[in-house]
Order: sequence, then C-alpha cells, then structure tokens
Amino acid sequence: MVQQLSSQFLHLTSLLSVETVTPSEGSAPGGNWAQAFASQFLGFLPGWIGLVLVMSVVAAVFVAVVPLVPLVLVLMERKVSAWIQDRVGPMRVGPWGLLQTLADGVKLIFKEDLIPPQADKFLFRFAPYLIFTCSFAVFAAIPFSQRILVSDLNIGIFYIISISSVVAIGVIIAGWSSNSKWSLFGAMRSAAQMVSYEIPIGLSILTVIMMAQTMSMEGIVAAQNGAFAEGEPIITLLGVEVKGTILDWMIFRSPFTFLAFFVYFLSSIAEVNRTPFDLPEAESELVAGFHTEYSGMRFAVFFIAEYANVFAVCAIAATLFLGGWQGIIDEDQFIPGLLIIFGKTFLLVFVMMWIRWTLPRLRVDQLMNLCWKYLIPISFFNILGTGIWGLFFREDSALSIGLSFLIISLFVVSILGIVFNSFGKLKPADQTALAGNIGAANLQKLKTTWNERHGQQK
Amino acid sequence: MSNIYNGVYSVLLGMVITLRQLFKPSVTHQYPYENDFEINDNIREIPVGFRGQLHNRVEDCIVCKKCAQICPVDCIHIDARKPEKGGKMWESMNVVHLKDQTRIVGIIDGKPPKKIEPDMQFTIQHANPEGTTHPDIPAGATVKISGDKVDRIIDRKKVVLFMDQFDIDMTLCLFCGLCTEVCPTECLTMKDSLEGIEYSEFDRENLIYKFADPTLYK
Amino acid sequence: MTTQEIFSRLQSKFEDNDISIETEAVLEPFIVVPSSLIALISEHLCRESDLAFDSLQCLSGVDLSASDETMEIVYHLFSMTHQHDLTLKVIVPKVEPHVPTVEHVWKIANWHEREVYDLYGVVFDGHSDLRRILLPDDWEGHPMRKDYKEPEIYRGMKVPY
Amino acid sequence: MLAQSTASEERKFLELKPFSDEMVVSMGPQHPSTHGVLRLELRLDGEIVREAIPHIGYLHRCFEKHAENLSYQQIVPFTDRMDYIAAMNQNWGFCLAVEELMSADPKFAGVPERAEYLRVLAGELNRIASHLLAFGTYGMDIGAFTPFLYAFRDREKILLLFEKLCGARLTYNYIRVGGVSRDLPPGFLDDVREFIDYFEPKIDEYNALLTNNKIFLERTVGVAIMDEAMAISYGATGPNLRGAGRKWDLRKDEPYSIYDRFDFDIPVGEEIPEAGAVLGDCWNRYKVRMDEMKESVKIIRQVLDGGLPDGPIVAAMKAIRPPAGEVFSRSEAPRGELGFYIVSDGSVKPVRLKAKSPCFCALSALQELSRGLMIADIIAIIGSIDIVMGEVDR
Repeated sequence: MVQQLSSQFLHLTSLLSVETVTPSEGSAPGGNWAQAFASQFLGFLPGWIGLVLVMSVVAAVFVAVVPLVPLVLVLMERKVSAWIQDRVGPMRVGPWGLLQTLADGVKLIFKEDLIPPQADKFLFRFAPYLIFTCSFAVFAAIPFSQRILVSDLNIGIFYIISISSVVAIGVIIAGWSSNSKWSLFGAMRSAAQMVSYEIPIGLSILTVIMMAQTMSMEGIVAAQNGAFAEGEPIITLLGVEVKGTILDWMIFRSPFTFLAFFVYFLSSIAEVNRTPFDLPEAESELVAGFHTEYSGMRFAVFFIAEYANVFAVCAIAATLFLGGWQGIIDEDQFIPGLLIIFGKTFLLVFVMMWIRWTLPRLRVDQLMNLCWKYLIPISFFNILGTGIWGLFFREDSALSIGLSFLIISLFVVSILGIVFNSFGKLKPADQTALAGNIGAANLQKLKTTWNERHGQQK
Repeated sequence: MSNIYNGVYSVLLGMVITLRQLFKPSVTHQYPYENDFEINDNIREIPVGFRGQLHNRVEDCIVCKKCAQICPVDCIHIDARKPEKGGKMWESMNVVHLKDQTRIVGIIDGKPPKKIEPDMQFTIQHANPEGTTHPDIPAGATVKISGDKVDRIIDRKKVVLFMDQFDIDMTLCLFCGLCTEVCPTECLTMKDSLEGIEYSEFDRENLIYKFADPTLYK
Repeated sequence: MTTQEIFSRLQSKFEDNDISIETEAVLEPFIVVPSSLIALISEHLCRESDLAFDSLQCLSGVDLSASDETMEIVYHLFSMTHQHDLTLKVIVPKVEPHVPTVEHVWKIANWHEREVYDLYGVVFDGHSDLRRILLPDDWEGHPMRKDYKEPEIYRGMKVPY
Repeated sequence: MLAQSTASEERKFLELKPFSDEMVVSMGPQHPSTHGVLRLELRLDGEIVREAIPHIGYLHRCFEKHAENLSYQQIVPFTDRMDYIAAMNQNWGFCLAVEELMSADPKFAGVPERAEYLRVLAGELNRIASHLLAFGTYGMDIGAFTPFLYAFRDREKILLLFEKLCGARLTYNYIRVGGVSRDLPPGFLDDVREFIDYFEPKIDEYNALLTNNKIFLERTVGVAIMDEAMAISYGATGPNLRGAGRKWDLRKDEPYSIYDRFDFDIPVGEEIPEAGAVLGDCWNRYKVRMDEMKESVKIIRQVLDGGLPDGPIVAAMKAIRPPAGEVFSRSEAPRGELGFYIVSDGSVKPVRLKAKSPCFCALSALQELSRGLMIADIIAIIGSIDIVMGEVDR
C-alpha cells in the first residue's frame, strides 16, 4: 500500500514538473496535473468533483504552509532591525528567540476580538480576509522551482498585478469601515499611493515582458535560461558544468532592464507600504493608519498579509529580473530551485528591511512627486530604450551582453566609488551641494507665501 | 538630474552607516538573565553612591526626625517615645569607617578629630561586635589604625528615644537623597547594590518599609 | 537704559497718571503702573525705538498673602536690541480683577495671560481666547490664590490625595 | 468677570461649517509623536491643516503651588521633574535664582570655584544628552527609527556618567543652592574624556545619517518658518531663536557662572539657497542643536584641560534663608532661556515661585506656525521646537 502510494506520489511529482514552455505556446498547463490526479484516484466520481476536491486539498496545504513565510519574515525583520540598531532583538522564546513570532501569533489569537461599536461590522470583518486572500493568491503564479508551481498561467504576471492591486481595495475597506478618522486617512493615503505606484510597477514589468516576449512566469524564467541553455558549457569547474552566467538574467540583459529593476524595486516598497513610503500606516503621524482599530487575530491577519506581500513582491522581482529559481551551475539541480529563489528573495527582503531601518519617511506630496515626476518618466524611457535595444540586438549576441555588461558595471562602479570614497569626508561645505531640489526659485516662493501669510500680522 | 544624484547619494551614505552598525556587537544586554552585576565584567556596575532603595540601620538611628523634616514628599513617618525605666540602652561609642568599606564599632580614646590627617593614630577599643564588618578583629580587642586608612569617624550617640515607628513609603519616595544627607549618624542610606534597584512587589503595601525593631529595646 | 531713566520717560509721556517707581531695598527696581494703562504703556515701551522692549520674558501673577485685598501682576520685559530689562507691576483687586491685555504687543502674552487667568482669576480685557490653559475647563476656583480651598470632589474623584 | 469667562469657556470645540469637506481631528493626548501628553485640535481639509489648536495641561503637577509650601532646598528635586530631559540645567536655573536672591545677604560667600566648574561640566553634559534626545526623537517623528536608538545609545553613556556623579540617572538633584551635592568620584574626568573622544566623531555620522539625508531635507527644509521677529514676539528662545538667525545665547551675552572663561561659538541658523534652507525653518532649528553639541564638547574639553581647582564644593552657610525681595533670573537651558521668578519674604519658603519655561513659549507659536501645512508637517514642527511637556505644564 505504502509502496503503491509512494509510486503514485512519484508519478504525481513527475506530472508536477512543468516542461520549459516556449513563449509561443502560451498554453496553460495549470489544471493538467490536477485533472490527471483526479482521474487517477477519484475516478469513481464525476470529473469536476474530483478536480474541485484535489484543488481544495492543494489550496489547504498552500494556505497552511505559506503563512510560515511571514512568520520567518517577522522574525527576520526584528532581528535585522535589532542588529542595525546595536540591539539583540527577541531572545527569550526558543533558542535565540526563534519562536518569538509563533508566541506572538498565539498571543494575538487569544486576544479579544474588538470591533468598534460605530464600525460597519460586516466590512470591518471582511477587510482582513480580502487582503489576506489577495496577497496569498499571488503565490499561486510564482514559480518556486521547476516543479513547485501551482498554476502556470499564460498571463501569469498579468494575473499577479491584477490580484495584488485588489489589496488596495481591502485597505480602503478596512480604513473606512473602522469609522476612525485616523484609519480613514491611512486608507485614503494608501489608495492614492497604491494606485500611483501600480503604474511604474506595470511599466517596469513591461520591459521584462518585451524582452521575454511572454507573460507566463515560467516563460519569463525560461527566457533567462542561463544554466539550461542548450549547447556547450562555458566552463567546467571541478566537474561542474557552468553553462550560463548571471549575465543571462533579465536585470543584466540591457541597461534599461537594469534601471527597470530599481524602479520596480522602489515602487514595490511603496506598494507594500514600507518605509520610506509607509504613509498609510505612518506610526508617528497616523498612529497605525488603516489598521488602527484592529486588534487580536484580525490585526495578525493584516500583519501576515503585509509580510506575505513583501515576500511576494520580492519573489516576483527575483523571478522577473534575477533568473527565478535558476542557478548558474547546471541542470542537475546542484542546489534545488526552491533554495535558490528563496535565497534571492530573502536577499531582496533584507535590502527592503535595511532601507526601512535607515531612511526617514516622505510626505504625501513628495511621495506623489517621486512617482509621477521621476519613476514614471524613467519607466517610459525604459520601455522606449528596451524597444530600441531589441531592435538592434535581435538575438542574444555576445555584443549585446558585453555592451550591457559594460554600461551597467560602469554605472555601478561609479556609484559605489562615489559613496565609499566620500564617506566620512562630509564637510559642512558639502551640505549645500548635497541639499536638493527645493532650490533658489522655490525659496523665493516660500518667502513670498510666508510674507503673504504673516506680513499683515507683524 | 542632480536631484536624483543627491537623493541616491545621501540615501546610500546613510545605508552604509547602518550596514556598518549591522556588524558591530550590540550594546544592550539581557537584563534579568545577565543580572549578576558583581560577577560579569561586561555588565555595567552599579556605581558607589547610587541612589537606590532607602535603608535604615535602626541600631544606629537616634530618631532625630531630620529626615522626615527634609523630605519634600513626606514619605517618612517616625514615631518615638521616651524610654521607660529598665529599658535597654547602649552607651555612646564611635563608628570608624575605613577606606576599604569596612567599619569598626568601638570607642576611640580622645575626641574624634574634625579632619582626619594621614599621620594620625587611632586606638580603638573594639567594644561591640554588633555593626562591625571588619573580618579579623575579635570583640573586646584594642586595635591601632593609622589615619590614612580611616575614611571617617562617627559618634554613635547614646540612645535617648525608643523608636515605635519608622515607616518609609517607597511609593511616594522621589529618590532625591536629601534625607540621607542630613542624617547625623549616617544610618539612613540608599542602597547602591542590586537590592537598591530590584524592588518591585506584587502588593503595594509591601513597598511601605517598616524599619522599627521593638526587639532592640527590651 | 536704567529703570530710573525709563521711569522718567514714562512719567513725561503719561503725565496725569499715577506711575511710581520702587528702588529702595529691592534687588531689582520696578515700576508700578495703574492697571488701566498697562496696554498703552506696553505698546509705548515696545514700539519706541530707543526703548524697544520687544520681548516679554515673563508675566506672572503674585498673591502675597491671603489677608491682602490686592494681587500683583508682574511683567518682566527685556529688549533684545538694547539689552536692558524692566519690571512692571500692576496692582489689581482680588474681587473682580480686570486688566487690559497686552496680547497685541507681545504674542506670547496670549498664553501667559491665559495662565494667570487660570491660576489667579484675573480677567484680561480684550484677550482673544481667554480660556483655562493648565486646568480642566470645568475646574472651580483659581488655585494659586492664597485663599484657595481645594474642592472635595471633582467629577466623582476625591481631590485631596 | 464671570460673564466673560463663561462665554469664552463655552467654546470647547472648533467650529465646523456644515457640509464642508473639513473635519476636526483630535491629535493626542495619546499620540506617538506629541512628545508627551499634548493634544492638538486639528481642523483639516484633507491633509491640509487649516487650524491647529494646542491644548496643554495634561501633565500639570502644580509645581508652583507645591513650591510655595516647600523650603528652597526641597524645591530642587521638584525642578528635576520639570524638564526631565535636562534636569541638571533646571536645577542650575533654580539655584542661580536663589543665589541671586541670597547675594544681598552679606553672610553668603558665593558659589565656590570648584562647584562652578562642576556645574559647567554637568550642565554641558546634560545639554548634549538633551540635544541627543531631540535629534533622536526628531528622526523618529520624521520616520527614521534607527537614529533614535543610536542617540539613546550615546545618551546612555552620559546617564552612566551622571549615575556615577550623583547617583541618579534622570532626576539628579545634583546642583544645590550654593554649590553641588557631591564631589567627583575617582576617575570621573577620565571617563568624561573617554566619552567626548568617542562622541565627537559620532556627530558627523549622525549628520550623514539624518541631517543631510535627502528625504529628511525634503521634509524639514523650508517648512514652518519662524523668523526672528516672530520668534522674539513669541518669546521663543534657545535653539528656536538661534535657528531664526539671531545670535543670542545667555552664556555669551549675559554670562552667568563662569561661562566667560570658555571659548566657544554660538551656532546660528543659516540660509542655504541651494538647499532651500530658510532662516527659522525646521531644518535650521534642528541643525542648531546638532552644532551646539559640538560646542558643548568644546566647553567640556576646556574644563578637562584647564584642570579643576581644588576647594569646597558648596558655599558655607547655615540655612538657606534669603532676605526679603524678589528676583527674576534666567539661564540658558538646552531648550531655551529658563527663567525663575522668586518672591521671598525672608523665610525659608518662597512666597511665589514662577517658572518661565522655554517650551511653553515655543509651543504657543505652534498655532500660527502650522496654519496651511500638512499633517506630516505638524509632526515636523513639534519635533523641531523640541518641547518637553513636563516643562510646558509644570
């Protein structure tokens, strides 16, 4: 019996493995393995019931497993922030405080579920689940390895963008239904912010889609096919065949995708409401923003969803720009794809935390300025550039890779050189140069408005 | 363009600073688990003269009520009465505080000088072991101590009043230390040890410290 | 400029009024002005270019004892331009004390006068927003007066702890 | 009297036009960034603040009424509780006033030399601690959490020094009428030197981390300009006045204690057109504090290098019983000029003691400063004028 089951399981896993999808195919093999599974085991039932059963089991497993990621992330955030701030972080629960978030979760579950008497009770209850569902639905389309992918939609990235923008609605519902002015402020801010930052995100992703010529996530990964490229290995080290390089990753394909990566990353920080763009929950201004009135498990759900979102945007960035689950070594899964993509994602998450614990917060108008005046024009420029780049280098030629490598490395070296050289040499004279865009004209404007306002009172 | 440059530059500068801190050891310690202040070197010591919990060595107290008078928040309550006949009294004697934080209770010959010079010699008849913290002087012995070892000498007055009540309400105390400064016999002190810091109680009543000890006056 | 010089200037300006100076046996000499005149005098002191008392350092009420029938309001002025200082005093009765406001001269007087109103009950005529500032709006009495009796109960809470 | 007062007291809420888009929000008393228990009544049009009315008094502890029933010696611990961030300077301000009152008494010899040096040492260390807290909390108001903990890390070192010096970490009760309470513990000066050697380069690091950060500049530069005339009219002193460009510091202009013996600068705000920094904006007010820490380090270094004179630490006197009279004395506390007005009748207790707190004056300007700005700017203003509610409410 056991043997039979295990052989069935092996069969299942082989079904799970998705063949490298060529961009032109664009098929959706998502339901295939589930259908096969259903017909294998639940043949006595009508087809669709079996399918639904299988899918619900998968979904249950998914919902049970994926919240572990936020748990890890919360702990990681607390540890990273503690180390940055010369502290030790949580140390009490479990060895080195590893079980701290679990304990927090248990505490939150046992807390009283408070609903403000003036709140719209249905929407108040509904909002956390909406946010939770949407942020977890994103995971369905992210390929975590060659085999672990719930559904390879042919419009995968499109699906992700659309689903994740529903989160904004959840935030608005949460803020509005609490019937608290601070919550409403948070909701309004987040609505404006999320809607605005969807645009640079979408445009940046568009550059990748242009390069990969597919919207399927698996297809995009395949387009950065480094280690899985056909043909001779570039170099063989200690018997390990190195077939691709990181230059096959989308980020290094052209200078424009390189720029697009940063635009995407910056906007995604805003999309998941983290410092320096954490206006919807700016703790020093709006107390806690849209979830001010939530407590107990509902608050925990918000919290989990927030960190799930963080993980999701980072995983998407890793998939789109950093080669997804592919390493650069070989196709024998020298390191499992799951570990590779988790490594890349956690690196990006770390950078997000690092930014969060370093930078101050922007003001609302400045946030919008950054989006509309800088990020969106840069994104359009990227799209244009990517088109032209694709026009000139139709194939992935050595020239194309070399040129982009050259430009990008020049860029990186110059930035790093400036920062590390001038570090510690900051003199008062530099402050003027450092300062910024408010400028002389603006100064005059400020003075005139000032005089208008206070002139008569003097 | 310079705007973007400035933004990126200053942001990266800040991030380099925080990244450097990431690899520096932490400055905090885990308080209740690493609380052996005396043993562990990397834990900060409570300095000498820390203003912690108030403590009264009742055997030295002469119930002068100066502390109750100076207290800005009236947290010290003292009640005293004249001794009845046959009540136990002790004679006046001196408390010699040595510089190594120990003290000898006894009678020195002659009056204690106002200022202690290093070349002075004190002969102490070690009368009463009570209150003595010097380890190797037997009771009744006469010791000679040179002035450079002596920190200060206090007259311990003959008891004239019985202390019925000496309560300090630590819930009111604002730890200004005025009462310890006016105490003529230096019997009212603030603990500069772990006990002076760790004083939380579950019951508020326990924070009213009662120092009066009727067994002292039989 | 010393207080004496300022006093003689004030005297010449406000001739018919009862302005007096106290220099004997005090550390800092002060000028006592009638309460009706304080706003005018303040304005004069602030606007005149060689006096230029542009800064109101402190405005405090003083109740010397419970038996007195009057209170004092003390204005400590300072000139940032000429770096000289001046103390003005206004004597007001304890019953229905009224003083013109100096809010239009120094903006900080707004809050200082509210505080004096709150704690001493002196009403500053012409003040734009005379409300209690430190105590709750429904507190009864003016606690810094020496004859103040604290209420037994405030909103169901026992007051004397 | 009654008619007028009740009429004004009825106005408890801001008036709101019906069917307008404005709303009234109460910010505080429980709010993360009101620096204590300050309540602001905001009339908002979206994010724009049409009017902000500060309500204070939540921390009123009747200090002045208390003081009328306490002897001068007993008042000193209460001054600790006014501005608990810079308690040394509060002690000092009060003691200066009492000493000025007592100077009429021929038996009072004046504060001994050594005590003056100890006071300067303690006062300047406390000034650094206070400005560090201002820097840290301002960073936190603007949204950067990490500078706050860095500031606390370094402030902790100062608190440890104070703990050695006087046995308490926050409410020192160290500077007494006529001198100081304790002499230096052994090795204290070496500890101080070690600290300032460690601390001086840190200021540049903080400047790089926050002061010159682009986002921080965007948030603070050109926001809520309190120019010189307005600052003087509102009685704003200290860094708030100096940030407006007025070079005014009691330590230089009316030197008390022994400040005339030290060589230090008074940092003032500067107009930087490239950055958009205007005299008297939030950034300049904040920047003056950062620069003042360097000057304090300079003063401490001079105290250490010059060597402390030997001698008594407290003036010989029987009881603190100043002669009858009244005095208004000012001193330069970290948040501005702290004034004490004392009326004495020759007894051991003052008849009237009024504390003129710098935060009280600066906070009263908030209503005018905040008009027409955004919610986020209100936070920036409160942080930049650096109030401590314990001192505002007393």
